[in-house]
Order: sequence, then C-alpha cells, then structure tokens
Amino acid sequence: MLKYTLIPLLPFLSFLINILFGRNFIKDRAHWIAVPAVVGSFLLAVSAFLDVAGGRDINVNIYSWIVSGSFNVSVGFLIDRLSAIMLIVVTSISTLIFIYSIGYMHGDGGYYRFFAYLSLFVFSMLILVMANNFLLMYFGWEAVGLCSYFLIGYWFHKKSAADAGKKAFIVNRFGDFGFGLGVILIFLTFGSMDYMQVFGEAGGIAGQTINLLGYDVNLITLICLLLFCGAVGKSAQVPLHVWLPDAMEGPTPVSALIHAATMVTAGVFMVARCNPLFNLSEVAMNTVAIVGGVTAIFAATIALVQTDIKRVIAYSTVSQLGYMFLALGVGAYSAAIFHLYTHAYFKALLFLGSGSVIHALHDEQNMQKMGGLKKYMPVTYWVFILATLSITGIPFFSGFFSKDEILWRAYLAGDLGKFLWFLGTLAALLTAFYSWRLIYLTFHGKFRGTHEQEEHLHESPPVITVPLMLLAVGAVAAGWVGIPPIFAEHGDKIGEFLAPVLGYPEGEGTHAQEYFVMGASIFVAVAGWIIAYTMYLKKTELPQKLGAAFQPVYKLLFNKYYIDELYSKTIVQPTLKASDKIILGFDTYIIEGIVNGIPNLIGAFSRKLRKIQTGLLSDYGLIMAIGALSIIGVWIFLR
Amino acid sequence: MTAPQLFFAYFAVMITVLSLLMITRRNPVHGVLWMLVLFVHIAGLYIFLNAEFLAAIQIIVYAGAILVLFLFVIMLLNLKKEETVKKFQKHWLVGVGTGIIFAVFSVSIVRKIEVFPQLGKYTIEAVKAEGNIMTVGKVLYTKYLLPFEIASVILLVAIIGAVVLAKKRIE
Amino acid sequence: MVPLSWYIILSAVVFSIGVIGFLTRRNLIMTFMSIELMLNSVNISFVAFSHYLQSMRGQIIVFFVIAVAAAETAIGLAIIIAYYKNNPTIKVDEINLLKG
Amino acid sequence: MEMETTISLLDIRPLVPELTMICVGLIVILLDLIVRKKEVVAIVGIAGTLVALYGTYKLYGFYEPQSAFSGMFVLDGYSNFFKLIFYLNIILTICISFKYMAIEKASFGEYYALLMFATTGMMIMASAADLIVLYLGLELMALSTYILAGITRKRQRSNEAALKYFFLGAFSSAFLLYGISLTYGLTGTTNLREIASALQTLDLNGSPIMYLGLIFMIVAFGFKIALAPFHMWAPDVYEGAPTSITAFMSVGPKAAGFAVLGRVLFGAFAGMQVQWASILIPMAVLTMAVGSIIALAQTNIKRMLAYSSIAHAGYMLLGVITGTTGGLMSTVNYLAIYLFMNIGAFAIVIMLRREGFQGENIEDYMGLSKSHPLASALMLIFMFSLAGIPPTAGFIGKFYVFMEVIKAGYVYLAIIAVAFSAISAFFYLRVVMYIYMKDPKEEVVLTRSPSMSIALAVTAMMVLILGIFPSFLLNLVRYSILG
Repeated sequence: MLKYTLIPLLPFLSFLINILFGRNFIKDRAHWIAVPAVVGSFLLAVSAFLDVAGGRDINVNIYSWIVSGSFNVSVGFLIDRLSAIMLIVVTSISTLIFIYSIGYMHGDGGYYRFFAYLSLFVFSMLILVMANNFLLMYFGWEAVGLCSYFLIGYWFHKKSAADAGKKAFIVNRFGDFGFGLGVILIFLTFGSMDYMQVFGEAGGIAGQTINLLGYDVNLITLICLLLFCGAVGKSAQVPLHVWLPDAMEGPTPVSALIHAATMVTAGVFMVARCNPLFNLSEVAMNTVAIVGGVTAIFAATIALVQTDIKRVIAYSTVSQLGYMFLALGVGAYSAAIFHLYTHAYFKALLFLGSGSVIHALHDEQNMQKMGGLKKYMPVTYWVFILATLSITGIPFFSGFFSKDEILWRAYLAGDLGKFLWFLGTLAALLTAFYSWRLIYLTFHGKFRGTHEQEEHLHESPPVITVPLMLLAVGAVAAGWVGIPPIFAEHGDKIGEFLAPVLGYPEGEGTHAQEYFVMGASIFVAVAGWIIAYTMYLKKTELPQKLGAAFQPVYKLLFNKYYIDELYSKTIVQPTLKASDKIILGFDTYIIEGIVNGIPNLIGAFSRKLRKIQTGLLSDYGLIMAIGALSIIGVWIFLR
Repeated sequence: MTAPQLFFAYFAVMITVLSLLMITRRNPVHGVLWMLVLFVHIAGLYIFLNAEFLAAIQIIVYAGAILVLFLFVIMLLNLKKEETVKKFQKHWLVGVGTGIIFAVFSVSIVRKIEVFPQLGKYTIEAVKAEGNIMTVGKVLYTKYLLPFEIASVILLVAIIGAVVLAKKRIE
Repeated sequence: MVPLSWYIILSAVVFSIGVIGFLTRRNLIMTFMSIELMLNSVNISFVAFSHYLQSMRGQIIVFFVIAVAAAETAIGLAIIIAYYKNNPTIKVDEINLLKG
Repeated sequence: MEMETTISLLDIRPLVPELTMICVGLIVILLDLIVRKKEVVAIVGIAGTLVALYGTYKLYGFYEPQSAFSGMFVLDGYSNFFKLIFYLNIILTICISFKYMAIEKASFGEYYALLMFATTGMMIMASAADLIVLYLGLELMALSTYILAGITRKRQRSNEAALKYFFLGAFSSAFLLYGISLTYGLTGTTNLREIASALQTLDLNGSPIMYLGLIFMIVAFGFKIALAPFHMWAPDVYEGAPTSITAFMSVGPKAAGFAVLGRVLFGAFAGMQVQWASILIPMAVLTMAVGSIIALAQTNIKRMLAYSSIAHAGYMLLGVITGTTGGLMSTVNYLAIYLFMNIGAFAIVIMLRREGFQGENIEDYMGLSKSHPLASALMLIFMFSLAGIPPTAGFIGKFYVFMEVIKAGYVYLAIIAVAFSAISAFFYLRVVMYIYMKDPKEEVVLTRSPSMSIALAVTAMMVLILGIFPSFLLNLVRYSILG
C-alpha cells in the first residue's frame, strides 16, 4: 500500500523541502531533491504497472473525507490498466524533463522555486490520475491548473508572461465551472463520488431526466456535457483553446511537461475514465467527437502561418488533442489513450528540442530568424527529424500507429465518423506541412539571425541532449505496442491491455478499407512533406545536390513540383491566407473577445457599480428603503 | 363620530402634524421642541389606551432624558451655521417619494387589520382593579425578568460607550 | 369605539414620516430624531395592540424599546461628538470619506 | 395566555455562560484601572471566555434542549454551536488585536469589555426564543459593536464608520420593531413557538400583514448579515473600523444574524417557507453578485474583504433558502469555516499595520513572499480557502451548500452561485499574485506577537484540517442541529 502512496508523495515531499528550505539552504542544488524524487516515483510507477499487468487492480480508500449521516465521501487510489499507463507516461516524461531542466534553467534566479512548482505539479497530476473518485480528481484537476498558472507566469517580470498566466486562469474558469457542477451533479445523482459505484449504477439512470429551467434534460447527457466542459478548458479544445498558445510564455520544460505531455491530456484521460457514463449518452459522444474533429483541423490551419517556433508546436498540440477527442467521441477510447501516450513522447521531444534551439539562440523564438542550424546542432536536428516523422504519421514511427488507429476507428463509425475521418485526414496533411516547414525554416537554409548569435551557436550540453535522445527512442518506438492486427496478430497490445477498462471498440471493416484508410493517411503525410519541401527547401543546396545525383527523377519531380508550386502560389496560398485571416480573425476577435470580454465587462461593471456606494448615509438608507419597498411591491402587490 | 373617535382624531391629526413640523424645522432646537409636544401627545394617546405607566415613562424618559440629551448635544456642538445652509439633501424629492410610497404601501396593507387571536386576561377591568403600574410591575419582574436584565446590560454598555467615545483621555 | 386599524394606520403614517426625515435631512441630529420618531410610531402600534389584545406584552415591549432608545441616544450622540471633534461637520452629505 | 410565573434562583443556570461573560467584562474594566500591563487584561478576557465555553459545554450537555425564563430562552445544540462560533470569534479577535490596538493607541479595558458584551449579545440572540429577547440581544450586540467600530476615536475613518454603522443600524432596528409589532398584533404573542402555532390555528400564512411583518424582520436581519440591498453599510464600516474589529464584525454579527434568521424562519415561520424563500432568493443572488463583482475593482484589502464577506453571506443564505434541515446545517457549517478563514486573512492584514504604515492597500502586498515567505504562505491558504479551492476548508463549505441547494431542487441557484464563486476567485488570487508574482516596492516589516502567532496557527491549521478531515465539523453540526 505504501508503495502506491509513495508515487505521488515523493514529488510532494520534494515540493515541501524545496519550498521550505530552497531559499536559504538548497538554492542551486534543488535538483538533487527533485530529480531523485521523480525518479523514485517513476520506478514505483513501473512496479505498479507490473502489478497491474499481472492482473491485480489496486483500488483502496486512503481515508474517509466526509462521514456525516448520509453524506459519505471516501478518498483513495485506483490503479487499473488505464491509470497505470498514465502513471508511466507522467512519471517517465517528468523524469526526463526534470533532468533537462537542470541544464535549461541553470542560473535562473528562482531555480529552487521552479523545481518546487514542477514537483507540486507532478504530485497534482499523479493525484488526478490515481484518484478513485471524482472528488480527488477534482482536487488534482484544480491543483494542476494552479501549478500551470504559476508556471506560465513564472517569468512574471515579462508582462506577456503574467498576462498569459492570467489568460490561462480566466479561460479555465469557464471550463472548471462546468466541471465542478458536473461533479456535484454526479454526487447528487449517485450519492457517491466513487468511480466504481458511479459507473456501476450509471446504467440504472440512463433514461432519467432533470428539469432545467422548464426543459427536461437527460441527466447522463447533462453530467457528461458538464464534465466535458472541464475537458474543453483543460485540454484547450475549441472554443477554449486560446490559452494554450499563450501559455508558451512559460519556460520550455513547462511547455513540454504541462502544456504538451501531461496536464492538457487530463481532459482526454477524464473522458476515457468516465467512459461508462459517456457510453450512455449519444449526444455527449457526438459533441465530443465533433469538438475534437473541428479542433484538429482548426488548430492545424492556424499552425500553418505561425512564425514563433513554440506557437507552431502549441497549435500542433491543440490539433493533436483534437484527434484524441475525436477518438473518444467515436468510442475508440483505447485509441485516444494510445495517441495520448505516443503524443506525450514526440510532443515533449519537439518542445524540448525547440527549447534547445531557443537556448542556443539566446531566447530567439522567431523561425524567420533561424535557419541552417543543422550543422551546429546535429543532435537536436536529428531528434527533431524523428519527432516530426512520428507526428506526421510516417509508417513505423509511433505517431503513425496511433493516428492511424484513430482515423480507422473514425472511418468505421457511421456517417458522422466518415466526415470526421475526412477532417482528420485533412488535418494530417496540414500537420505534415507545418511540421516540415518548421524543420526547414529552423534547421535548413542559411542562418538568418544576427552575426553575434551565429558565433555563439553551439549544441546543447549532455544534460539537455541525453533526455532528448531518450525521448527520441520513445517517439520512435512507443507506438510499437499498438500495431494494427492486420499486420500482426495480437499486435495491438495496448488496445487489448486497456480493453478491460475501456472496452474494445466495436465495428469491423474489411481489410481493403483498412488499407485504404492507412494508405490515405500515409499519402497525406508524404504529400504534406513534399509541399513543405518544395516551398521551403527548393532553393537551397541540398535539393540541387540530390537533383544532380538523380537527374532524371529530379527533372520529373521538379516539373511536377513546378506545377504544384504554381498551383500553390496562385490558388492555394491566397486561399490559405484568406482562410487564415478569417480563422485568425475568428480567433482573435470573437473567441478572445469573449474570453477577455467577459472579465473585462465584469471589471467595467464593477467599476461602475462601486459608484453606487456613494459614501452618503442617506443614500444607503434610501437603497435600504427602496429595497424593502421593492420586496413589498413585488411579493405582496404583484403576487 | 363618537366621542372617543373624536378624541382619537384630535391626537392622530396632532401627532401627524407635529411629526411633519418636527422633521421640517431648520433649527434642530425647534425640532426638539416640536418633538416634545409630539411626545406629550403620544403620552396622551397611551393614556387613552389605558397605558398610564407608559405615558409616564414616555414623558419622563423620552421628554425628560432623551430630548434633553439632544438639546445638550446641539448646544455643545454650537451649530450657528446651520441657520443658513440648506436643510434638505440634494435628492430630497426621491426621499420624500420613497417615504410616501412607503406610507401608501404599508397603510394599504395594514388598514384591514382586525384579526383577533384569543384575547388575554388583562381586560380593562382586571388592570384597573390592580392598577396599571402594579400589573406592569408584576409581569415585568416575573415573566420578563430576562429581558429586563438584558436591558440593564444595554444601559451599562451605553454608559461605557459614551465614556469611551466622548470623554477626554489622558494619553 | 375606535377601530384598531386607525391606530395602526396612524403608526404607519408616522413611521413613514420618520423614514422621510431620515432620508432627506442633512443635519445628523435631525436624522437621529427621525429615527426616534420611527421608534415612537412603532410604540403606538405596540400599545394599541396591547390594548386590543388585552395582553400586557405590548406595553412591556414599549418599556424595553424606550430603555433601548435611551441607550441608543447616549451612544449615538457620543459617536456624533467623537466625529465632530475630528471633523467639525454634522452634515450628512459631507461625511463620505469612506466610499466606493 | 399569559400566566403568573415565579422565578427561582435555579432558573438562572442556563444563563451561566452569558452571566460569566458579563461579569468578566466588568472585571476587565475594573482590572484595567489597577493593572498596568494590558496583557493581563486581555488574558483575563480570554480566560473568562474559556470559562463560559466550559459552562456551555458542561451545563446540560451540548445537545440537550432546555428552555428557561418562561420559554424565552432556549439552550439547544443549535444555540450552543453558534455560541461556540462566538467564543472562538472573540478569542481569536483578542489574540489578533492585542499588539494592533496598542499601535492604534486604543488598547484599554473597555475595548475587551465591549467585545465581551457584544459577544453576550450574540449569545442571547442565538438562544432567543422570544422576539423581545431577540431584539434586546440584537441591540446589546449592535450597540457594543457601534462603539467598537469607533473606538479609535482619533481616526476620522473610524468615527465615520461608527457613525454610519450606528445610523443605519438604528434605522434597521426600527424596521425590526415594526415587524415585531405586526407579528405581535396578528398572533398575540412574541414567542417563536407560539407564533408558529398561531400561524396554523389562525390561518395567517397567507395574510399580507403577516407577510409585511416578516419582510420587515428579514430587512433587519439582512442588515446584520449584510445582504444586498441592505449591505450598503458593510464596505464603509469594514474599511473604517479598526481591523481587529472588522474581523470581529465580519464573523460575529453575521453569525448571530444567521442564528436568528434560522431560528425565526425555521422556528416561527416554517409554514411560510414558500413566501420567505421567494424573498430570499433574489436577495441571495443580488448579494453574491454585488459582493463578487464590486470586489474586483477594490484597491483596499479591507474593503475587498468586506465585499468578499458580502458575497459569502450570499452563499450562506442559499442554505437557509432551501428550507431543509440539511440546508440549515450547510449554512452553519459554512459559518464555522468562514470564521477561521476570514479571521486568518484579517490577521495577516493586521500584521502589515505598524507605526506610521497602514498596510491596507493590496499593492502593499507586492512581493511579500520574498521577505516573508511564511506569512505569504498563510495568506495563500486563506485566499484559497475564501476562493473555495480544494483541499482547503472553504471548498467543503461551498460544496456542502451547493449540494444542499441542488438537492432542494434549486439547480439554477447552484449554477449562479458556482458562477459567482468562479468570478470571486479572481480577486482572491489577485492578492496571491501580488504576493508571489510581483517585485516588492518597499520593504514590508511585519508586526509580530506571540498571540498573533497562535491565532494564525490555529486559523491556518483549522482551514487545512477542516478541508482534509471535515467530518469532525460536519458531525458536530449535524448533532447540534438534529439533536
């Protein structure tokens, strides 16, 4: 028992020690506390995983939070196959990112503070994952959010960072508002917060309705939609996605850990965890799927034109999260978790790689001012390539397997599914394009930065590159646990592993269909690559050298590309630009308008309203008297 | 109209008029004096309602103590300027309107009041037989002992409060 | 016989006059006296109820109300004096240091 | 209906805690004359409160219902639980006020005595089973707090606070009396239980006059609780009064107001639940709105906490609106939690006050974490709790109330309340942001004292413990109310 409790406890201890003694005693040695703690958690998580894989789920109540009459809430841990995988993902990536941070945050004024917050985050995330009831999950949910705001605004001297923290906070308020209500509604409906009890009794209330302002609403649908509200906020789905790109103001390890690999996937995890509820509500499922599909394509289009390297990756994260929700919405929970798991590695790798680049360029994030970094930073370059191959879904890299699984499941899921599959495939094309664009702008071509920067260009130290290489292994190989059955009998190990918790998705297609889906996604991945290649690499030496070696092929390709380019210059690009204007406009004016507008409106309202408080006795008396009169008037005369 | 009704009408009119006079005087001293007359009329009404003890208290405490305190403070503050400045607030019409609506509302609600629950045993004859003060005293010191004691603590607090707030303290 | 409602109406009217005084006067002392007026109006209705219910309770309450009013007056006037010592005004509309 | 009653000395027994408080209050005044060290006076005050607490606990057993003085005074779990809140309130207030009042040059015996008299008034209110006793208890409390608000009489702000509090308070008690008079006239009694039965036998539940009387009483209680639109005094008075008194006032009279509101509405007017709930619902919404929204624009932390206290009153009122015992329990529970988090927050505010420095602006908290990490961490805990973030006690308080509200069928009210509580997180976390994410403008020196440390330790511990192990409190509330 202690073993499992220690998993979240170790990071928490690290937080306590660092925050209490960091300022005066530990200072720059904070990692000596934090890294062993998180490594310990990782090892224990592995051991827990093995226990679970051995067929033993752990579900224990740690203590009774409330015992009072009919009001009973116990709190404890549930480690089943789903949370075991999450534990591995969270702790392994945390370990690597902690090590990376030693190098990356070296010399920062608040070194100990950084590790303290990061440890607190890991603790909260582990609580969120390991909870066996909604209450503890809610606690973890709020706590990861708070850590996230603090870490986004970590460099609070920068106004943009402080603003971004505030924005993340504001946007997440909208989502958490729904989530909190959902949790309360669950408790009232089931009289319990325990997952097992709630899920066990969910079937019994399937048809029940609740009267909301005169409308009869299906109870389960309402609960699911409220919970999903929280997921939309936390996992940055349309329309609450606006905070995530801004969150990149935080230090890069934070972006990698919190805003790519772990916290933002909490929404996906939560929906997967609540699958017995969601399964009962078709409306909720379709909502999830549509929001996911729309987000996938929407964020991808925005990523096309970003110039800030971290923002590209951030939009890419939003888009990939969209895929996960798409999968959840079509009932392919294990595919979503599979993608969550592979995505964690390659996206963390992309972020950390970009961090390495930014570090080398002394905090330059604009890709227009990069270029040609390949020869200065070979390790970073190659891990970037591997991560990109993975995210774009090139066969045999991990992203291929998980993305393909999602698209295949979507394809099988009726008419809506077909449509979503189309959206997903289109988004895959865009993904390939912007991912390679990022590579070409950053690593290829001539260096476009200042001369001074060029002189200081260097590969990052081993403390940074080693975690990158380890993550690269994950980015390449993580997907091999989910090989589609058509390639290998029992290849989909992760799907089968998760089946007891998440169920195995129904729907069988023919092999031909499956090959078609797979072929389509490979085709778009390659097509996106080629377009990016043409647009951003054509004029450099590399293609010319290649061209000289393979003259005839090159000619043919070149001509084709020429057409392609013409096409893209005349039609694609203007269309793209225009649509991006619209989409970006939608983003900046409408969504941001709402997200910032409501707080601003309330703020303005507040400043107006406080004028009522004139400070004059007789005015106060007048308001009291009028208040009493209105009560009398309304409730006695108008009754 | 019967005699008692005429009698009541006199008091009612006087009380209303005196109240209005009181709240409209520019000089607070005049206000206090009108209030004194008003309190005498209210005491008259109490006698009319067979509450002789309260009538006495009304004169002794209200007129004798409270109003004198008011006068004393007015003199202490020495408000000469008060004669020249506006006596009503800027938005006085709103206040008056609110008050009138208040009056209309409450009068229109309470004017139908005549619900009588089970009557008590203190009929006029019973009280007369024992004397009003005796009756009040008996009830006050038995059934209402607790409120009586609380009232004494309130008066104690008033003494302490007045001393704390208004006395000169040697620092 | 005078109907009970007459007394209660008188009480309501005088109460409203007190409210008007409280809301409109600039002089704190006058405002204070308006509150006393409100208390007196309530006393009228208490005594009237007491008479018509043939119960002693109303009279007892009035007794307490008068006691409390005396205490209230002492404290209120002390507060006014304390205020006046720091800021020599007793005009309601000039007392607005605290607002917003 | 009214009988001859004889009083024997034994009848005084239920009154022992109140009498203790009054006697100790008098002793404190006398002691002030002979003892030079004011610590002794304060400690006597605390000791006296503890004796009263022991009396409350020991007298008839905590939950045993008793009534005395011809049914005017009751002792039951409900009143005893509220008395517990009042005791803790005064003890914590004395702890945080000691050094502070010395700085304000107002640390003298009368201050402590008045705190004790005010507390006595609240205790009487909690035990009142008769409108006369209720009114007198309320006046005792109110008159004492008027004086306390103005006790730093050299400060114009303090004078002004006392002035406004007094005038509006007297205005509202006139309404209370009007309400009592109508109730008395219709039912022929002022005893709460007899009122309840009279409402049934005389069929008064639909009477507009009865309704008018009830509305007037709610106005007066709403004033004490600071419910909109009768809250107007609160921000000004909270800002102007000495901070320790602000802490005292923001809990004590509010709790006492809820005690009588609960007693009157559930005890006497239970039959009119539909009517009073329909009055209180818009008031609760307005209260939450006014409190949470105006607090956003505040720059003075005492004023911000004043609006926050208004908003919290709105949440608490929701429990009363349900009209169920569970709802009442959730309100009482919220009050107990609010006591700790609110006094804790004010304690930190007080620590910033030193000779020649007010420390009341939110900007004064900029970068506090750099110089005073512990105090900052405590403020963080209190702000989180006020914002209702788990695992602090504030969360369980809100959670319980919202749950009872939904259970009683007011789903939309819960949604509104959750929305306002989301808004309110902004201004609480703004303080945290100033503390942790800004650079200090000038060095802030904290005024420390042992008693302050004790108060902070107790409040912070309770906020955390009640958040993580709330069962103790919930059960206490449960047994207190259900008997």
